[in-house]
Amino acid sequence: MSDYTAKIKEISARLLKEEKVEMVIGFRKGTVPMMNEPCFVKTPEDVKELVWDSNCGINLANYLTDRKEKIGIIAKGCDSRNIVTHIIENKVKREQLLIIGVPCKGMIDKNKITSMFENEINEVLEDEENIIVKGKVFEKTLNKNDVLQENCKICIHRNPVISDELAADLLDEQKDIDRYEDVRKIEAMATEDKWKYFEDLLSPCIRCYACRNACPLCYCPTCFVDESRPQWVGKSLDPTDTRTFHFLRAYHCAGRCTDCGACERACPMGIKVRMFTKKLEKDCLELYGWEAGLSLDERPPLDTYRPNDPEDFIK
Amino acid sequence: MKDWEPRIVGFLCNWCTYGAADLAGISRMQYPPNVKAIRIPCTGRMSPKFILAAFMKGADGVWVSGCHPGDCHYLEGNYYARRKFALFKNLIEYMGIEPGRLHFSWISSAESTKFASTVKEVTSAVKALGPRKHGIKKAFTVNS
Amino acid sequence: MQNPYLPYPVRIDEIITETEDKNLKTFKLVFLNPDDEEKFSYMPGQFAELSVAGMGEIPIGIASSPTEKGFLKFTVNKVGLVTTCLHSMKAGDIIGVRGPLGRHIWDTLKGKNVVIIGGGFAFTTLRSSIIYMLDPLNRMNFKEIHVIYGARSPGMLLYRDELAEWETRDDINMHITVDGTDDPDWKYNVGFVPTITEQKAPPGNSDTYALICGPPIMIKFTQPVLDKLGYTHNHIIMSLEMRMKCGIGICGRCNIGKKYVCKDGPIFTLAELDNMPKEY
Amino acid sequence: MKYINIDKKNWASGLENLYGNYRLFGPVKNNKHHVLKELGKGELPDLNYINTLLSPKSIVFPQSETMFEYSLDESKEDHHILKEINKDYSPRALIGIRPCDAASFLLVKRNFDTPEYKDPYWLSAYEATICIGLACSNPCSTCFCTSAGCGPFHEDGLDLLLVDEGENFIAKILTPRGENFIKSAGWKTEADHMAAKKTIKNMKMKAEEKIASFVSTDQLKNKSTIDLYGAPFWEKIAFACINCGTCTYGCPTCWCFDIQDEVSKSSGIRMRNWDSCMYPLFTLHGTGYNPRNTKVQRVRQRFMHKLKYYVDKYGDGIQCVGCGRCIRLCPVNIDIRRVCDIMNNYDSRSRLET
Repeated sequence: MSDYTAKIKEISARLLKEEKVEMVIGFRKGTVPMMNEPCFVKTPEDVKELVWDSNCGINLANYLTDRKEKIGIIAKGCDSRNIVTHIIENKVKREQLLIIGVPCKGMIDKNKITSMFENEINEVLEDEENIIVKGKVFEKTLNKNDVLQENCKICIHRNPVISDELAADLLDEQKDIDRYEDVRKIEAMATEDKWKYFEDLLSPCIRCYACRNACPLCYCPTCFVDESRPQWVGKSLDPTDTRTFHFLRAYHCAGRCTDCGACERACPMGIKVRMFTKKLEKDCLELYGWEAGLSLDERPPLDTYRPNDPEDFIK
Repeated sequence: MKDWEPRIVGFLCNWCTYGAADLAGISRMQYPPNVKAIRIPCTGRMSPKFILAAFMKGADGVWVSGCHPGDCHYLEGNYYARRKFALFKNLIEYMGIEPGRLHFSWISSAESTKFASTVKEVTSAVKALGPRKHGIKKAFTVNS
Repeated sequence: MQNPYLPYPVRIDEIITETEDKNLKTFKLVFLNPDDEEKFSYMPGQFAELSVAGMGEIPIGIASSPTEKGFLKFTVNKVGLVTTCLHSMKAGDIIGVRGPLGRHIWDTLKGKNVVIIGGGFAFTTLRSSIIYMLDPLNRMNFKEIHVIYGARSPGMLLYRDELAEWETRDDINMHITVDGTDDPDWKYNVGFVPTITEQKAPPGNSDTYALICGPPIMIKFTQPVLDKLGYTHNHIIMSLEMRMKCGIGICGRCNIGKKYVCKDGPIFTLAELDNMPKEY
Repeated sequence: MKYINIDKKNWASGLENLYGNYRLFGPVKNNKHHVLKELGKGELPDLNYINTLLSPKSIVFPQSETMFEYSLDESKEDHHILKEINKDYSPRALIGIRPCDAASFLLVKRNFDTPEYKDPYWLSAYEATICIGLACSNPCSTCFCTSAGCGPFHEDGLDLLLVDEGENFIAKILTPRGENFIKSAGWKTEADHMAAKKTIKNMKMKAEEKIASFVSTDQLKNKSTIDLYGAPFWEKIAFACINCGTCTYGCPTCWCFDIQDEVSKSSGIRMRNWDSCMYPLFTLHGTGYNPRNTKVQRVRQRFMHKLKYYVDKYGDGIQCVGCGRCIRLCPVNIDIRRVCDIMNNYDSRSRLET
């Protein structure tokens, strides 16, 4: 990963020095294991802050919303797809951006690794294939592929779909991936079991909105949960309200979600919130042949139609 | 439970199904009284929030009806709506609402017979499912 | 333990539509339990939470004066959920009142000249103050009283009958103004509040306090005028607005620096505000 | 000060004795994390834990809490009149609460218990609660309690301090309520006073030595509020923030709440729910104006409140006990330790940037 970091620094410094951008948005080293902090740098001297490793799971497209500067942005595959979506939805202009693409080998799942150990993890190192986890009294090497975030394991767009510079050579995309095994499992359940599944899934939710806010798609000036006239969703921990929130959050992402996993990564309670968005993603693919964020020239599925769209559910 | 009658919220497009309801009434057609009609300007105006709000407030079923594809007063509102409905219906059923609770139809203002028969069909489908077991919002109370 | 969140039940006795746009109504409220009136002992400048069951609460300045017995008055602008609901209510309906809330500064004003500067619908607590000072039992506690009050148009002035009555008195100097009017019979000032203040307000001195209540834009342009007239910042008293919920300094949202507007305010001297972050 | 030896063999039977006299709350592992929950009969707290994922504040200050109820049915005599409701304020015991969390109640009490107004819900719940602390022998790397006016063996706010000696706990009785608790459990074996004191002292020292992170707070009270507020570092600190409420909801010392009415059919309640200064709606005026309209303003409010406004208001340190939850939970790794140091070291003259 150090070669990635070096290249990112080199490109960022050059862009800043040549004044092609006013800022570069990237990651800096976190203060706790398996965390990096999104940050900006504005001078070539500051690029030394920038890092790249397997802890850059936050989707940086989230930080572009409505910005007006010329920006250099580090983008892995999913980030780049959300940048495309941002451009399509007029939240940023292509001309503002110099996209530093990072072919991505996947981000590691902090929750999963943490739960593998009884004791606190003090340091996590990595090389090409391995993750080395160190605590006060233990050290263990894990195969990186075994501890990737769920969405990274099934990612089929690791390479940036749009970029101006590349921080590394393009990777071979993963082939023959079954992206929707878990969704199908739920689809096959009886209605009552489905209800129960989501009830259990959501029971730890504290309504902190980290899933919503970590998502680059969620930028409505007033979110429906904040509307008061009428108030669609109550503010308490009522399970009906919580479920409605998650339903609508996901539905708002229909045809736009790139399965970047930022929502799930952000959840402090470890809820698999992707179980909602993935269903929509699957349906958009099956019904409309659509994958979000791959092209600047196509409208997202809910912003267009075909006269012969499927309608066998309509009387 | 034998006497139980479902309450169904019907969101009806002003330019077609709502007219069909009128025509059905004028023509003295018989159909079940379970649908509470809410007039909407176009199925394209339907927000997912309307359907969820109806379910949260205790509707046993929801029915959305608009103009046939190609007949939209605003030319293409129902085309957009059709995609939204497809995803919506799939998602809500995926999350554990019974398939027979949410219905969609295209009924032109001339199709009073289809209106009456659809009301019957929707009502009997919802009735067959019985009252809702989950997801009706009550005022939240915690006494800890 | 007395529950400071529990409103006193009151009945709406009368609703008066104040302005031509019908967005401001005055609610005259009577306590359901006469004892509650005594517990609700207030001074001009304080506010209360009006509580509508099923809707919520809103903080509103008290427009009546403690010298007016038997009722409370609140003038409410139609803005959000609760106020819209209030506007649709009728005499006889039951609501709640919680308070009085916030501090007042009448100890400071005793024996002083008082210059009241108000704009738009923020005149409500200023009405309370005027009624209070003009009360025969209180008038001798104050020297000169000046009132500069402006609204967009004559029809947008609050309490028009009372304004007319005060105009005829000689123990208060009224300077009513409107931004503009095509009414040929308008016999008062035309011009923005800052301009009229510059023309009519007495110069500042250690015996004179200015009380300002109005929209931010009015305050912004009136403040330099007062500086010019020689008012020191601890003689300029302002009332702030904030989103509030509890009204008693607990729920945490209405702070400016370490002060809570609901409990430590809503009245602050400009000198105090100068030492607080400009976050209001 | 009395010390009791609790043989772990007698732990379960003691809790059994307590059940019924107290509502017992304790940490329980819930597939991934430790959460605080009410223990059923025979259910044991899992004291082999670092700390609960969220703070125990919800025991005293539930995330959603009903305040009043009323009827909107005009045929009823008291329609539209808010009524107080009966709540269960019978004694409850927080078993195994960490000293930092117990100390947090004292910081928060200043907000809910003021000379002018007393919050009846918080105070009744707090008064009903006794805190059975579990000393931290293995603090984690994000703990900075010792520099936040607290510590792994800190006693303020506790009724009883349990120190885990392996086979047994030493229980240090700190209040009469703690003594009653011990009695009620039937743990009687008094520990040798001097020996217990010495053991605890040694263990405390060892635990404190393990604390690896610190904040500096000494200069905060001397800084000008206006200077800190206007400091240039906020943009950088706030950049990563996504404005979720995780830090505030996880924090034991965050107390802000919202008041809401909810109605179903003709009956309604007024309730309060946790709120967060991270949300734009927190300060949005009815007119649409928002004094804290930007993310930077909201992030600044959170840190200024904890590290400056609170310091100035009460003159007794920061509004933080160093539990480290916000650091562990933040999705984007905003670290209060860094922010605190930046604030503490800020010199408005040199405009020292970080």
